[in-house]
Amino acid sequence: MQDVKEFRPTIVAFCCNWCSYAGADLAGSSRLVYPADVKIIRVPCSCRVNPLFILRAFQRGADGVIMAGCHPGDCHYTSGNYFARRRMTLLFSMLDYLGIERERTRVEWISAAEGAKFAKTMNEFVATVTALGENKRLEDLRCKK
Amino acid sequence: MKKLSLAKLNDFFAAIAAKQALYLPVNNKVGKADFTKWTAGTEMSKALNTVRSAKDFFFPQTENLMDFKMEGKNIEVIDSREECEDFVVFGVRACDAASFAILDSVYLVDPVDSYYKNRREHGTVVTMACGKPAETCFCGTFGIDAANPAGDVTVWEVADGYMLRANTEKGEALLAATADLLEAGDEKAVEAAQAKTREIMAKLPLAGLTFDGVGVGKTKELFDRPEWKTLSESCLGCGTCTFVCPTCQCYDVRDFDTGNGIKRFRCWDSCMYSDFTLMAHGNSRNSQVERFRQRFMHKLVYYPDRNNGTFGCVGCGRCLARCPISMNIVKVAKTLGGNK
Amino acid sequence: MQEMMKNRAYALLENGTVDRVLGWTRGEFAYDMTPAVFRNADEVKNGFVYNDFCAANLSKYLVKECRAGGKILVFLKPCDTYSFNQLLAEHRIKRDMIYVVGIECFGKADVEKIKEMGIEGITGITAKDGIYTVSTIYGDKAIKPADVMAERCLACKSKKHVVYDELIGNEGEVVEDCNRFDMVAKLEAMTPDERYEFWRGELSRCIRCNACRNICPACTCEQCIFDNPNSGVSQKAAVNSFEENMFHIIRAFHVAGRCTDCGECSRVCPQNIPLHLLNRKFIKDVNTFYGDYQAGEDPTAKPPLGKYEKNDIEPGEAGGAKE
Amino acid sequence: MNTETLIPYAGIVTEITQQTPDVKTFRVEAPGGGKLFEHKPGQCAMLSVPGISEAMISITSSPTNTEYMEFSVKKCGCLTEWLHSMEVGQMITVRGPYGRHFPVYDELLGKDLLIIAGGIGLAPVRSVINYVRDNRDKFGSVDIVYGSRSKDDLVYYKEIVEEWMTTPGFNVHLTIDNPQEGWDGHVGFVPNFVKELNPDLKKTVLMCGPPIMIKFTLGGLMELGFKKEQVYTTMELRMKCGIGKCGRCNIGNKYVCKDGPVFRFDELDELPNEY
Amino acid sequence: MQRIGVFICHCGTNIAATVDVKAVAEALSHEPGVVFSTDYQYMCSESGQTLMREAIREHKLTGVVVCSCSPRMHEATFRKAAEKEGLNPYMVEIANIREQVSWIHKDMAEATEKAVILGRAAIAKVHLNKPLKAGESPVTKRALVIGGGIAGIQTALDIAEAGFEVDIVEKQPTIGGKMAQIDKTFPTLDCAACILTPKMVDVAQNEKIKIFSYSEVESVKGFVGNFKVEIRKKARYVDEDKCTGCGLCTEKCPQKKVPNEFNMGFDTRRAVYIPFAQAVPKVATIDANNCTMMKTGKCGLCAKLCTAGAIDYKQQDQIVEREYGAIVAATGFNPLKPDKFNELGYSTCQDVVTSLELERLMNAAGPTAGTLLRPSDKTHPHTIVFVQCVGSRCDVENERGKSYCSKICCMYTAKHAMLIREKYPDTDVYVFYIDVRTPGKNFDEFYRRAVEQYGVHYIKGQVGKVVEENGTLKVQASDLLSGEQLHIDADLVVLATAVEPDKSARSIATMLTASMDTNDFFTEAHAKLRPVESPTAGIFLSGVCQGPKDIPETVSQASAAAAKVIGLLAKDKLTCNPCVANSNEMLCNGCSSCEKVCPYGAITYSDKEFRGPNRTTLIRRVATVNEAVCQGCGACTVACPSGAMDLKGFSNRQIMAEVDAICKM
Repeated sequence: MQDVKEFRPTIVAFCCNWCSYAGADLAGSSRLVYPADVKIIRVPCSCRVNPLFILRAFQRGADGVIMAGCHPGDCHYTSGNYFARRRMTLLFSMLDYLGIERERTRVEWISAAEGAKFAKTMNEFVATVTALGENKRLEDLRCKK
Repeated sequence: MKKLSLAKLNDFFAAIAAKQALYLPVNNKVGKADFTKWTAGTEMSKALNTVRSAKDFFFPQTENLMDFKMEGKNIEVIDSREECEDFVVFGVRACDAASFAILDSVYLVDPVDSYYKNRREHGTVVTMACGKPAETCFCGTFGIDAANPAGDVTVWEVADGYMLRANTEKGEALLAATADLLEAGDEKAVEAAQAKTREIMAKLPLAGLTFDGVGVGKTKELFDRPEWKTLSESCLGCGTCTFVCPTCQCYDVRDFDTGNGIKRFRCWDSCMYSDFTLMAHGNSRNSQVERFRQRFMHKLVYYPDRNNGTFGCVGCGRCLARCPISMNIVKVAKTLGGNK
Repeated sequence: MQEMMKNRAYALLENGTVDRVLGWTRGEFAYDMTPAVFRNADEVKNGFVYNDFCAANLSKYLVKECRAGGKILVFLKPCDTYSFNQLLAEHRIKRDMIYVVGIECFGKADVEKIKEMGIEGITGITAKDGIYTVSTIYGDKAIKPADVMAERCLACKSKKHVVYDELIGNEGEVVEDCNRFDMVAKLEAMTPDERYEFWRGELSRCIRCNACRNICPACTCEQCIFDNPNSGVSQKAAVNSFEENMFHIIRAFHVAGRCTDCGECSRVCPQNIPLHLLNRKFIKDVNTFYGDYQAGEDPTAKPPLGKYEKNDIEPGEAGGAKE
Repeated sequence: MNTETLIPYAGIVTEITQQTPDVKTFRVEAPGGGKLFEHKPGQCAMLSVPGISEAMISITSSPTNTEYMEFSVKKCGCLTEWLHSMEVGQMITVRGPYGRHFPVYDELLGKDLLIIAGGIGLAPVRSVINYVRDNRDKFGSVDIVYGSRSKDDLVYYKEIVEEWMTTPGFNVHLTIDNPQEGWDGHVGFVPNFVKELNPDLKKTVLMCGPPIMIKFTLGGLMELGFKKEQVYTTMELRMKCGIGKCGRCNIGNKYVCKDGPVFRFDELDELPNEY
Repeated sequence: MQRIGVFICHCGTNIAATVDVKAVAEALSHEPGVVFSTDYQYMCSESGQTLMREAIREHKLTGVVVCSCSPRMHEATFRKAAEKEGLNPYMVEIANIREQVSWIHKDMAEATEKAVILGRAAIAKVHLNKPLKAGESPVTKRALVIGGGIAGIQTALDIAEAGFEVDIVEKQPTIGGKMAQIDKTFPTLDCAACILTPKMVDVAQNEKIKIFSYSEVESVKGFVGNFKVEIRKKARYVDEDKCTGCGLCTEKCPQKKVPNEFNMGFDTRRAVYIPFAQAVPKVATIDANNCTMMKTGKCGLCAKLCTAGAIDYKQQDQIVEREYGAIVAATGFNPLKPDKFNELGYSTCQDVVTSLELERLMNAAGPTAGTLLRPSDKTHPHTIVFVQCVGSRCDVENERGKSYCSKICCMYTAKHAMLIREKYPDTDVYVFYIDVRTPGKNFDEFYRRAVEQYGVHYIKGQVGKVVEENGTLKVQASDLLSGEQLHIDADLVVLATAVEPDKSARSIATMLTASMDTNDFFTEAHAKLRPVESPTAGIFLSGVCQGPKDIPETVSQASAAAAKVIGLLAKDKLTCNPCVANSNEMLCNGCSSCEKVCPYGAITYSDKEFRGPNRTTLIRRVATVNEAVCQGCGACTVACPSGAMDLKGFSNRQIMAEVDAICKM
């Protein structure tokens, strides 16, 4: 008999290069612990995050997807996160409309100085997604082992 | 000829379903009939026909063909085929039943398609004669009798129940297995039902439609006809006609990388799609008129050429009802056949 | 109406204003009119048909027609003019190659609704004095147009033509009290589980025939990402629930802020999936979050996803799960 | 042994030869050595790298070769690019053989052959050429007219010079489109070259090359007095299943993958003109 | 298939203490395409880099993955090392296993597993990496300054000082701008003209500077380093080259009744005029709207008088095309016209004036020759009320004014009050304010002097109403501190009106594709870190066009902008960021979705001919990305519905490959 393994979610975090990725670096150099379930993908700006990537992550086995960018108004490219915010607002609303758990997706604005916020956000998000359990509603069974 | 009283219909279904999966037309949430697996309480649809044809049972929209395991430089080919379980499809209409013969002529000729064959062997087809054909019906054009469908078992709806006739060994076996629910039936009731159906059929607008102007040996005559352009002008290049068609059998083979290996699957394809003939160095059918022509030439000329004059159409009328822009095989055949 | 339209078509063909006419031609039955291009007065005379079953939105054909050169006359219903404007805004069609004749619309009939009334074996339909007489092989039946009006027309958002060169019939108004978001609101009021069940029940019927995409006047991409093997997301079949969801979410997202709510996607779906409810969700959200916006109303307006406000709502605040 | 035709064999690429800047020849063997399956000259096989794509490629080696099969692949798409980046020792999958072969077992027996090829079009007929070389006594004379854009674009150049040219009864005529330093052979297009050579009308012609070459060479042959019944060609079209079911390669009442790819020109006349 | 080398850095024990580096190297060695995998003490060290270079050489690597610290730390290091070995630097990817793994995870098994996954994602990305080459574009070594106020003047002088050519385009007949109209400057009270006019002369005399006065920018094309600008030289009907500025015509012109805009309409000028004595260029201009000759064809006096023969009634607007490497917007401001503040009586009472008008009334070169006389009856005012924040810090809803603080009003009012009290000690001066804001060197001291030393009555409160009764202005106000209603009989009321960007700024911004905020101030590339640059490359911001500021701030920002321009012009070539967007023309719909979200105006459209099926051709509108302008944010890639737009270095496929590798189950 195999032991029932404790559920550990797979979390993809898209981080903009200028603020949130640097925030993650600061969290790292400040030795602020957050779960290893979070894996970061570096993008130049939050506006680079295509809804396709988010759906793709769920398809491939992610249980939660978080996008982190510069605070509104602080975008390195001036307006990228504003566009990203609109896109994600609509996308998340649509996922919710389709009955897909809203808590599986999140957007957070984290500056390069907010290492603590980065770690806190990731801790919270992992806890939320862990509580939700496995992603069933946007899963692709072909991708499961 | 056996008879099943109306009261025993559910017992009959239950008896079949106890041994194998039973599929029958059931109304879905928008009131259209789909073939659905029977479970206790399932009610059979009264609709004339299902939205999707019965071809799905033998040629499903998608199916996994095989898997590959890739490791370093190595490739392991995994044959993921499994023996299909027995199943029964109940309530197939004459047109769809005739379509199986057309699919067979493609998939069961050498080299045999084992995926198809596997399902075909394990499936028992119970057809049901049509009671009230619709104006889109033109199975008669192809010599198909809506009142006397083929299949392993044929069923007629009569006043107080159903008349059943086994046509094949599989059919005999099915009726034998449910013999305790059946009683002897009288041919007369069937004949009356058939007469009624045929009478309606004769009054419908497409009664008497013939495809004489198209068919065997007409490739050269029809291929360059100018009407193709006008006929295809409004075609969207979608796959609706193809996908609701019981005889369309083209497919695509695709690979899906799951991250843990490759799944090679096949799925329905449509010659109406712009990428159907697209290859690395170009496309042999670049415009919708060519693709449109291909679909209809195939059904009306090429297929008959290869199959003793049998058309690649069974007159189910689904494309007539479903084409988003109301273009269909009847309009095409009439236009091409009409102005000789 | 049909005669007026034909007369204008003759006149405009004859005086050389246009060299083609985009309209509808008769079908096999009384209710399956098909879009067609007419190249001369004779073709119009013999083939042109207009009635309550001419449902197709012709604006998308103009993308193709504009590439064929010459000038084309197109007949557009009020809702079609929104699609037309949107195509203009996106430079997909050329205004100077098109002569738009707006036609007054009283709502289109849906033959499925006639059939759902149990009317079978239809051999003809005539309209007179506000009544349809449906001839069948079982005898004639009289029905009220209102009883068989297409769902999308019952929720019509505008009887106003937002663009035209000339108008046949009367100009209407934007429908202020249009109830088109009722069903969206109803879904929003459900629990996520109920919504999930609802959409699974709908989208699981998808056969990926692409009719919704190919008819959509907002889907005019040179090559759709779902058809492009290099996009990394191409998919041909609704292999499983994920691919069904993915296709429809992305399709809706791609037309978000661009969809004019013409309703063609739902009309043509062979599986009767209410696809417009996805698009309408985005329209409703845009209206709620960013202020009323109707794609196609003003071709110079900036689309909602092409602009922003500094104090836009945060993704986490929008909507929210209803328990 | 696989019985299902859609399920391929995995084979090992044991040798890769750069033929021209964009053509490579791949030698494929079964994992345990030897050929994956037997074939006849002119037949094709479906090559694939799972996850990338599958494509129909003609088998360029002769069936008389008992050790391996060879495929010559021109870089022109996703799969072929992948193949070109491959290294010896990697596996690919192969299924086949598919299609009609050149009639080397009947109609061509004892005949004088004129084999005309352009560019990568030599690949399918190379199988015939080497088959004929290995069964030299069963066939008459063999004339090979082969042309390409430049000297560097001639495939199997070494084999042509060292083996074909030295085979008794073989006459090889090479041509390139434009003059080039280090080339003292014929310069000019294949169709004109064929006319200049004025071949004997008794010969049976096997032809393969780009459509434009086929069109003009056929015209030239007709002018010389050849009949379509004497001329064979092999077509390549988008094929998917290889077994005449998926519908992709359907032209008129033929499925190229099953009824072709080898056709006689009088047969092609029966088909609608869309190949 | 790439040949990938993987290098796991121990970072001493920083990584190796929590990540089993050997296990990671071993696990990653089995990934597709990996032909070499190793671990090393310090990859960033000289010997670590050598190890990498040797591996590239020996194993013919086409791609490199370094699992180490954050790419923000050493990505450049490793890329440079790869480049030295002939590998394209963009074929190197970093997996961050220090900040994201070893430093934050304690469990070795868990950390090792995550390190492997991050390494796998980097490998998956490298498989799809393509060698990228940074493009280069030449730089035209000349700058354009739009606006010839103190901001434009300072910027131009600084740029010219560095040896580069500068053109100033000024729409007025003279440079000088608002500062030329000002009397004294705070907090030093030196005379504005005395400090400004020498600078104007410097401009005129600088060989590197060319002034296009009475001119406007007509169109701007091109991009950073390569702008092509059309300048409209408005017809001034005087040949600039011939006019000596003697001023004879301006004295003799019979049309005397033209309101003098330089003096805020308090006096008149002639139809041919030179705005003020120290104007640069000192050239007359004929005001065609008021010139009798131009209107009726009868007169021609000035032409007769002009000994230089400079008058040319037939002169036409002239379009000059010039090329520039950089453009500086210095379009300045105007005081808000307070005519929406009916209760303050500006439109109805002659003796309610704006602060800028007061400047002219107090200026020695002004209409009253420096004696403060009220406009209505030219008498000396004894009670003066200043009203602060007129049009500033407003509720935007009522559309009367601006939401922002105009920043300079508190100080100039203190200056006015002080000057008046000094010159006319018999005058009572009241200042009604919301807050007095005096951050700035010596500013608060200045204000306190006004209150304490000069006895100006500062009252925190709002003026509710100003009405004229028998030549007296009845001012009704509330004192917020005492809560009393005040009634003051004033002789003069001065409104400290808000500054607002010049009306021409909006159209100029559009031409420059520079973004603006809702108030029409130019947006800076970064509010904190790049305050003098526009997000659009090659466009710089100088002066109030970016936001309200006083003269010293304006000058320092002007110099800062100049420094940025000089930095740009000093380059012979611009190296572009290679990670830029590119549009696949075969897929592009030409729908303009991408253009709308591009903050840099890097996307343009053109009609191009494409081969259609069956030998047809098709003309389609397609997008082109200007690689010199694109900064690589990727906003366009998501806006593009057809997937035609992609980002080099962060392509859709690359990011999806990372997603796949991370989520792989």
